[in-house]
Amino acid sequence: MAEYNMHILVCGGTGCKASQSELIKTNFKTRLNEFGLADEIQVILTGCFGFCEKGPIVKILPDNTFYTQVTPEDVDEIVEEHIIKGRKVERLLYKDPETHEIVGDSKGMDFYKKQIRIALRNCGFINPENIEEYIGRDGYAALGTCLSEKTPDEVIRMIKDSGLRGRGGGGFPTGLKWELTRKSVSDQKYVVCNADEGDPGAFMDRSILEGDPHSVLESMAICGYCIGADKGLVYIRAEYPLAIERLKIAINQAREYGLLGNDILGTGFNFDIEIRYGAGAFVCGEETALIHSMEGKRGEPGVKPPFPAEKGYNGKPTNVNNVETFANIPVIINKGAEWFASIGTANSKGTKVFALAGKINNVGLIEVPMGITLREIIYDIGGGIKDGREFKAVQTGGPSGGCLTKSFLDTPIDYDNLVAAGSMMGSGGMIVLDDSDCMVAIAKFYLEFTLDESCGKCTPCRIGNKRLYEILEKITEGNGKLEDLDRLRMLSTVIKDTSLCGLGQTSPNPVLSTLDHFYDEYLAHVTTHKCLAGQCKALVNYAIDTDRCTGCTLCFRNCPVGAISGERRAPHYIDKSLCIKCGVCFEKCKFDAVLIA
Amino acid sequence: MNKIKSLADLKKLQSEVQSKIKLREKGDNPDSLIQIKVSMATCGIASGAKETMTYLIEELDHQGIDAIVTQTGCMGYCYAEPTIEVTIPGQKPVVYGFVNKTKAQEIIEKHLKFNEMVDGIIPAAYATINN
Amino acid sequence: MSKIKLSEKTIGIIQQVCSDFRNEGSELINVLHQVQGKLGYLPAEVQEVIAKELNISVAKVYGVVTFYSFFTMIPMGEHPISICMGTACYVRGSEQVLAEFKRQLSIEVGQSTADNKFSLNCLRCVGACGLAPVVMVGEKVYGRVSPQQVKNIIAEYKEGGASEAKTA
Amino acid sequence: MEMINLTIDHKPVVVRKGTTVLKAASSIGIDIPSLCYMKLDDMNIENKPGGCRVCVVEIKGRRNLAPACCTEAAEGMEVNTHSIRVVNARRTVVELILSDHPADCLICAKSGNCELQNMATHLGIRQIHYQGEQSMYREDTSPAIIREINKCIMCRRCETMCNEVQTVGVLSAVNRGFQAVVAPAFEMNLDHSVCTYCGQCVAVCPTGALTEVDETGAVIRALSDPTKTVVVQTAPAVRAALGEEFGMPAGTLVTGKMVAALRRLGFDYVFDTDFAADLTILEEGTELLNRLSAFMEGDKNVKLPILTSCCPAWVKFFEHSFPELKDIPSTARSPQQMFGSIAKTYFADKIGVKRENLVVVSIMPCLAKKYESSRPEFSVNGNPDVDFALSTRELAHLINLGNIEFKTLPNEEFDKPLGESTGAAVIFGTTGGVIEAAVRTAYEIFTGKPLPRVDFEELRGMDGLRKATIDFNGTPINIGIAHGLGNARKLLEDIQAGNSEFHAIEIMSCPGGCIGGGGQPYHHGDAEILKKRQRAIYSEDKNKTLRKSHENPYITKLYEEFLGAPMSEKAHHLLHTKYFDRS
Repeated sequence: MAEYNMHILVCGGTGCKASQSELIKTNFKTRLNEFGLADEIQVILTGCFGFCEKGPIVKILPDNTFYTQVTPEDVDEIVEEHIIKGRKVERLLYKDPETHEIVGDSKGMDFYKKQIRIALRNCGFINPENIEEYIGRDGYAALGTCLSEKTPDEVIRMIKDSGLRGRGGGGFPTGLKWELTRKSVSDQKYVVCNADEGDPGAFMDRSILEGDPHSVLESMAICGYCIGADKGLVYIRAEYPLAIERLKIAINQAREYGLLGNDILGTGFNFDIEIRYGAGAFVCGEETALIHSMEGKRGEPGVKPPFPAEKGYNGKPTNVNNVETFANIPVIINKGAEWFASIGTANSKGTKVFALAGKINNVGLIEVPMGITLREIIYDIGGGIKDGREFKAVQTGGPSGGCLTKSFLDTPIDYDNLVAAGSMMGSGGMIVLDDSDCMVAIAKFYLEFTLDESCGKCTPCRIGNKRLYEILEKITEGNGKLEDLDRLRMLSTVIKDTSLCGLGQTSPNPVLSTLDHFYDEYLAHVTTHKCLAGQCKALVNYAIDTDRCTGCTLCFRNCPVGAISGERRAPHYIDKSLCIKCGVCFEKCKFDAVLIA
Repeated sequence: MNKIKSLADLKKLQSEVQSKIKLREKGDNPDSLIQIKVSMATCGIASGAKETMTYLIEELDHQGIDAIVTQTGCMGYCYAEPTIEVTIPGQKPVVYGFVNKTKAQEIIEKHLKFNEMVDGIIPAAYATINN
Repeated sequence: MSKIKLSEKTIGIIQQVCSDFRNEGSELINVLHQVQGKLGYLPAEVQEVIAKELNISVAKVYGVVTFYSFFTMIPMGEHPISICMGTACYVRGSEQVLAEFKRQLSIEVGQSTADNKFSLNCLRCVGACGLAPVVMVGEKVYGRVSPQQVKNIIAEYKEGGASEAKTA
Repeated sequence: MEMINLTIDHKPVVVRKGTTVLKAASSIGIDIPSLCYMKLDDMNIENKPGGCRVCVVEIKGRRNLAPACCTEAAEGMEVNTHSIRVVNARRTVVELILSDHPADCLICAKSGNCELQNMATHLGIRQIHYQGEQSMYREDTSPAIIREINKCIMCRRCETMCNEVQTVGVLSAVNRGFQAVVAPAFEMNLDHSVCTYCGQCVAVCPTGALTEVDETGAVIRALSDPTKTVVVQTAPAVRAALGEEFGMPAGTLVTGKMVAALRRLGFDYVFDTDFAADLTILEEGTELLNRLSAFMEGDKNVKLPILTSCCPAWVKFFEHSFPELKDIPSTARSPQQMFGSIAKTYFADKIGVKRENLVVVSIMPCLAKKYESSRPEFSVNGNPDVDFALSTRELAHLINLGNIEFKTLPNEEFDKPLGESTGAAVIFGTTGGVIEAAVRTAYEIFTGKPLPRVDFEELRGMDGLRKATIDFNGTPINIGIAHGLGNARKLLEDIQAGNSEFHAIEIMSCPGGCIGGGGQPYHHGDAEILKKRQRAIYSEDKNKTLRKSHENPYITKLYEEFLGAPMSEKAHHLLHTKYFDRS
């Protein structure tokens, strides 16, 4: 069969799939068939392109056309215009939000300009369900090199030299972890891939597994070779059906090609991988809890030491790394430790994948070099704050992290700077907040999450976080007192100091960090009983400015409880006894006539 | 599929399958490669543009020249179909008319390999296609 | 707790799943996943059979079932509604969407409507943050949902609705 | 053995590698408060979840405080156990626990014995700064144990006992986060579960979350009812532990004072379960010999080994978990039930009191005895053979209620005829004792010769699983001993698999046997206490003139006057039982 002249890449990430990207692919195939072009043009469902804000994404190569927000109905036009007649469909091309210029080529988009894609190198580029495409992109070459040309110690040396640190949150040096597990003496060892991504608003690992599952499998095998393990386990959230499916396909293909199993590449090295499922417990991202869960138990963390490197799964030495960490390994082997170490800052090498979300124009998955500033991420890549509002803070590290304010916009992002700024790298969630977000409510939101996800094993996390939450609740309901702010800080400190695992030890971070940076907001809540952002419903009242109200009836028609009354073309009124403070009138009013008091 | 039995086998397979995604690799770095656009409107197709395009793709591949061959719409030179536009990185695009297989071969041999212009250039005001 | 009697067939299904996992206690979570996948939920009687098959205590099974939020002991409604409560959705207003669903259906999170047509749950990030706030009804994803749309979404399913055709 | 040097509160300490900071500190007299941690030394019982966080200490170079109970001492470690940071954290943690704990100490069954209460006192907590929602759970009352799990502090000790030690598996941590608690599956009632009522969960619970059903009120009512004749029996292990409740050192034998106290409480007859233990030996010993000789003669219907059946928790355990083995245990009732049966027939006749006017109270180291006495097969027309089974702790309460100065009481003797016993009966109270008592009698009956020695050291000890071969004059008899149901399970699984080499096996549910029973004074995790009780039991045996059950003259008289012979039809009717499949 002739080589294809043209490739149509349709994003098959979860976000785009939710917007019917699979149907888009089917429509393309049908139309191309009708035109007799099925042999010339290949249609592929790829992993995530990262530009989720404008999904579903369709990319056409070789002319590198980047279509956004494509619907299944748009396919006809793309085929007839672009494919047949060679004319790009302009209305589907990306328009720069600032200059309003059309950018047809993804290379020219600000969103991609500052990114360096290592862990995401194959996402949105290859068909994740086809091992040959992975092999074509140097896939399994790193494994081959390690097995045939390097000793385990040499490989570990390389990983250490590269400066790679764990991407799951802690930032422990990966090479050192491997070395520790290698040194443990045992008849059986395990490699575990932690794919229990649970941060609300983070989907880095899922995208890698969906877009490039083989890179994880290859690295796990390399790790197995280094530490002396012949068995690997991927612990993945059951809520990730697509990633699970792709992983299964990848494992089967790798076995079929002899890249997993016995005597890999004729070197006598055996390695195979099984999948274990999480069942909805955030705490299982903690490695000892993860191991308990894999053993069929409640996912409660254990006391460390002993570390999994000494006593892990089934009591055997176990090396646990997260998905993104693994995805970096083959590139380090192929391109060299020095190359990798040349990217990033002094103590944080390489790149980091972030899930950019919240009040930002370009929601999506990005991979940037360590040392990039928040400003570059938010304004250059992220396209600025949504609806032209004012930037307030960025929350990194999810429920374990903290908020970075304006003053940190030019701080280079790496592990140490984030910790110094009172937050942490975390697994890579990055939530942008604007001036309409109440920081007390944000702290409460994260704490509610922790409360829900606490395993309940240790006192400070089980009861302490509950009490912390109750104080915040009191404050957001307008019943807080000044001394509650001290109480928050004191309790937070003890919870951090005494909790058993990382979940509890970091759970007060969102509280402490907002207390540090937004103390005035807390003060306003407890002294004047005001929520400056207008988020805390109990502290907010809606009213209509009769001077501004034009009587357009828009608010009246949208009020879900019928609390608004008034004649057409005459000022409207809100009945406070009926108002549920949903804020719809405020959002809908085109004349800024609805006031928050 | 037979199992891959050695690193050499893996490398062999890699070079085999690489061609399948080469087009994407090239498309991802368009600025550094020779680009050829083939006008593929109705008149172009009627005049054999499709054959020309297939020939270009196969021949370039055969000779191992890295170039991106894409189709484009009507360039407005209906009298001279098939027409192609050749862009060498860093240079201005050049448009050729009446490109059949022979002409195409000549363009590859001279223009692409040695940067020598070939007869048949359309010296038009329509210097580029995208405008 | 009202006792339900399991049919021979159901017991057979559970036993089959257990034996697929070599009746090993360490495979409990895998077994629970499979059984819930087949039966929809994990009532006490089902857990008892699993405990027996895997030779572990019922208390342990129950301890695991109640630990993981994915496992449920109550049957879900015909159209399970899940509201994403991930941060991205939260800051884009999922709380108001949830409140509206609660109001429209007159149920709380974790409950089903009296006619068992709908059940309401929260989930943590489906990863479609670009579409925030996100609501899932069954397998279908609704993006950029506003409280005003809630009524229409429910209506789609109310009268045996035109739901199937639109499922992605 | 590698040694580790560290400093604790600036004092140098040298400990063995593997020692925890908690233990290292206590070795130099520094007491680090701890709550969830519990270790019974040499008994292989340890609860170390590291969950309560009360024992946190500051270790130089570590970012967070570390739990002393599960942090191993390391070379050069510098530990600070009472810095301001530590004390503040510790107090806050305890305040947090208290903020989710009912404040009904005044009427709590555990008041005075509560480790949480003691901790609050120790830390001088006068105010709970954190108030909020408290977790609410249903209360559950069973025949023996009350679960009031609003008081659960998630120390997990009961879970460890129920699962790892006893392998019964009724209790597990359930739910998560603030709702997490230890409970049976589906939070069902204990009496719907496979609970054996061994009471080990109660024995280790630091708070009032798990307590025994208190029957002292009912006993007081019976005592004050002039129409009732109230008889009391006391189990062997009680006398070795009761003194602890009155501040006497562990291992003090208080047999005589106990009898005196019971008399002062108004019991009409103070008898001894030991009498029934001697009776048990004759029945069970005879059964063993019958089975043994039939087996040796090649009777295929006879099953060996024979298993002891005195322990009601063990009986319930095999009825649930090994119902297919229910033909193997001896059919002999437990001493408590034999006593009740004899008291309400033979003795009631003797004193001319109608069965329904005779109340039998037993004092037991055990909570399962409460359950056992309520089993329907042990009652006649709804009148139970044993009316009330009080724990050692309940008796102590009664004595306190009666304003009896226990320590200064004179030593008094049991009443006759059901108060006479031999040393063989006394050792029923410890692991290995029942089988040793059986051997003493069986040997003499089997061989027809007097024992060359009475003490069988090879059957004694604290190891969870023990075995010995006793030479019955040329016939080797293999004996197995297990205490703790987890150990029993191992022996039962061997029997199931057909790999058992034993002729007879003694099983007691509680670690240490009855001396470690669920109704005994709380040991608070000190295994030394159990060992001292055991020594007390053996010394009582040693001091008895009669040390073999068949030498008890009142037993001989009972057979002559009433039962006929061991295993007679009447004996079968009154002293034996059958078992049920409860799986």
